[in-house]
Order: sequence, then C-alpha cells, then structure tokens
Amino acid sequence: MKVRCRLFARYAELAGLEEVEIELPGSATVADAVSRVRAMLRGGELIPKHTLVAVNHEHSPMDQVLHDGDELALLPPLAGG
Amino acid sequence: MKVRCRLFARYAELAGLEEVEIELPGSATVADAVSRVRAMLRGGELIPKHTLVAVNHEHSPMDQVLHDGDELALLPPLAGG
Amino acid sequence: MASPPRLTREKIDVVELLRAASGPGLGGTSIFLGTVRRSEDDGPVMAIEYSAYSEMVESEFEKILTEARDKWPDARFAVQHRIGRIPLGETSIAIIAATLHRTEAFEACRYVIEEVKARLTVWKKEIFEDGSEDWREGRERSADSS
Amino acid sequence: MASPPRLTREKIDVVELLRAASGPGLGGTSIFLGTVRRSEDDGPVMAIEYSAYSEMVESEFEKILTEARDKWPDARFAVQHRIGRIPLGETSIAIIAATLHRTEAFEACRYVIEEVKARLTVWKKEIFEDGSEDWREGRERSADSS
Repeated sequence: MKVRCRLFARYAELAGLEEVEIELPGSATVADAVSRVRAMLRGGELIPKHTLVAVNHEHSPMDQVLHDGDELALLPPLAGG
Repeated sequence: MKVRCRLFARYAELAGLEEVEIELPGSATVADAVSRVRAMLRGGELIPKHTLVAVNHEHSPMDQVLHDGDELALLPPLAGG
Repeated sequence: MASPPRLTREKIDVVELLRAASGPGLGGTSIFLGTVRRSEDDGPVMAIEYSAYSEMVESEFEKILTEARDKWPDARFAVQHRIGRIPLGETSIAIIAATLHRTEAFEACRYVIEEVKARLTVWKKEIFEDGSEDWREGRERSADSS
Repeated sequence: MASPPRLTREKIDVVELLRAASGPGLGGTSIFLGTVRRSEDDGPVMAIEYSAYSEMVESEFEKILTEARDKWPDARFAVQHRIGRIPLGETSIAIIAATLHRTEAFEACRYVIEEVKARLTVWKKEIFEDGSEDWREGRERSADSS
C-alpha cells in the first residue's frame, strides 16, 4: 500500500523535502512508516523515533495501523499560540 | 464636630439629596453617624443600619471613630463591572 | 502618551487600552470585558445607567492595581469603567493584564475584576422600554450581569 | 456576516473578532492574546516566523471548539492564529469566549488556549537581526512565549 508522508517545520528542513510517498506492506503501523522514513531520507535519523504524528489530520498513536492512501504527517514539537 | 455625609444611588433617591452635613459629639463612630442620618432624613429609615460605608474614600467598619471634617459616604450594595 | 482615564462616559476603546498595557517581553495578555445585557427575568431593559462615587473609584482602582502589581511585578494593567447610560450590548468595563506568560495573565486579570466587583463604588439602574427604572443591587449576588 | 478565518497571514483584528463572538445576553467576555516577544536568553530576535499544517489546524480548531461548546453550551467563541513572519510586539493568536457570566468566560477561554497550545499543528522559528534562524521547539515547555 502507498502512504503519503508529509514533513513540517524542522523535519522538512532536515530532509530538504515536505512530502514523500512511501510503499509499505499491508497492516503496517505508524511506527513502521516512521522507521522507513528515517532510513530512506538524508537526515532522517535526526527525526526522533517517537515523534508526534497525525494520520489523516488526527493526532495518532505509534501503533495505529495504516491504510492505503492515508496521509501520515510527522510533526516536530508543537509551538502554536 | 462636623462630618460631611454623602449619599449615592438608591440612597440619594430615597432621601432626595446627595449630601448633608451632620453635627456629632467628639469620638462618635460611623454607626452613630448612620443612626443620625437615618433619623434626620425623610426616607432615612429605609437605609439599612448596617449599610456599607466609606470614610475619606476608604471602605470602613461601623465602629470606626470619626473626626471633624471627615467625609462619610453611605453606599448601597455595589454593582460595578 | 497619557494613560486612558479609568472612569469614562465615552465608549470603551479596547485597542487604545491594549496599547496602554503593552510592553516589551509581555507575551500573554488576558482581557475581561463586561457587557450590558438583559438577564432572564428582567423584562424589556433597554439600557443600564451607571453612576459612581468617582473620587473613590479612582482611589480604589489605584489600590487594586497596587495590590495586583505587588502580586505580579512584571505585569502591565489597563482598566476602564464606563458610567452614564450604556445601551444593551455595549461594554461597561474593561480589564487588561499583560504578563510574560499566560497563566499569570489570566490570574492577574481575574484578580482585578473580582476586586473591582467587590470594591468599586459603582451602581447601576436598569432603564426599561416604558421609561421605568429599577436599581439592580439586591440581586447582584445571584444574577450579576457578568 | 462571514466568520473571520481561523488561520490568517494578516494582522489580527481584535475588534472584528469581538463582533464575531458577541450575542444577546452574553455579559462576560474573556480574551487571550499571545504576543510575539523576545524571551530572556534569546538574543536579538526581530520576528518569529510561524508555519502550520493548515488543513489540520482547521480541523483541530473545530474539534477544540466543539469540545468547548459542549462544556459551555451558551458560550460564543472566536479564534484566530496568524502565521507567516510576525514582528516583535504583534499578536500571533487571539482566543475569545463570551458567556453569560465571567467565571465561565475565563474558564472557557483558558480551556481553548491550553488545548490550542497542546494540539494545534503550528511551529515557530526565531529570526535574528543578523539573518540567522532558530526553531523554537525544545524550549517550549520552560520558556514558552506566552
């Protein structure tokens, strides 16, 4: 399955890109996707394993199972307000 | 001694005046002054014996001793804000 | 710039008050506005007439702000109470507290409005559509306007 | 009247937001404003650049306000977060809660700003006078701007 992975703020700066499509086996979790992104992107290892994430615009846990077409966002520590 | 007594809001409406000078014996208290005002003014008995008062712009207790030239204010329940 | 008067007969200008409370480093600002409203069992109120023991309002505001600056030394405050006839929906009081962080801003603003409600020598009279009037005092504790 | 956008690149207009949160019977209004400031150990910051995961900001704001309306059914809210480069001293966020009574206004406003700080997908980067930049994230817990 394919998951659209979006990077923001410092993560986007580290990786030099804001979006990447990743291919994952069925029933892969958020944690699996984060590992993939950390391994495949230059500077990816600087993204913490336990980063905040959102799936389809919802804050989500690392063990959430992904589905084809999901939008996964890797979120640096939030600093709104 | 002479004390300047000021009435506000509903009290002024009850008494039909905003200010009256009262003559009191030395060492009279706020309570004495309030009794005098209640007795001397038409409608004065409608002012509660234990009304809020201020002496020289300070919220004050009923047993406070007055001095010549003091400004005593009789204050209906406050409703600012 | 002169600070805005604490007692006014004009409309309250929140933007002007905000300017008076601004300062470098103040990241959080809490504002309280009290608005003239009709309460449930009031009938056809069309305005509220506020009156004040003005000299004492000035000194009591000063005392309250001195206490507040004591508790929150880095804070800046701006306060204004409007008196006279205020139509429904308009602001009768504005309290602004600007501090370094938001928790203190909320606490400082809340402190000032609570003290104002308890201590400021201001009274209000409801003006009804038929021209009749009613002092709104005994009910303060249970049906306060704000 | 259209409600003001929740995410904007323009200056925040508090008066416009107040209009959006006003309503009959709402006697108490609590406003929180977050202002871009230089914190003690920042050096010569001249602005903060805010960026956002915009689609998620919209949906998260909606969730937060739905929760708040659930807790304070009579309240009206207006919220706006500014993004882009914001100079020192200007407002980055405004939260308004208008309710019948002041206690609820403070509580509702506080609830929304706390949830916003915890959940809104917004980031900020300090821009220094020499042109260098620094993400302000790790320090958030101890040296938050507001």
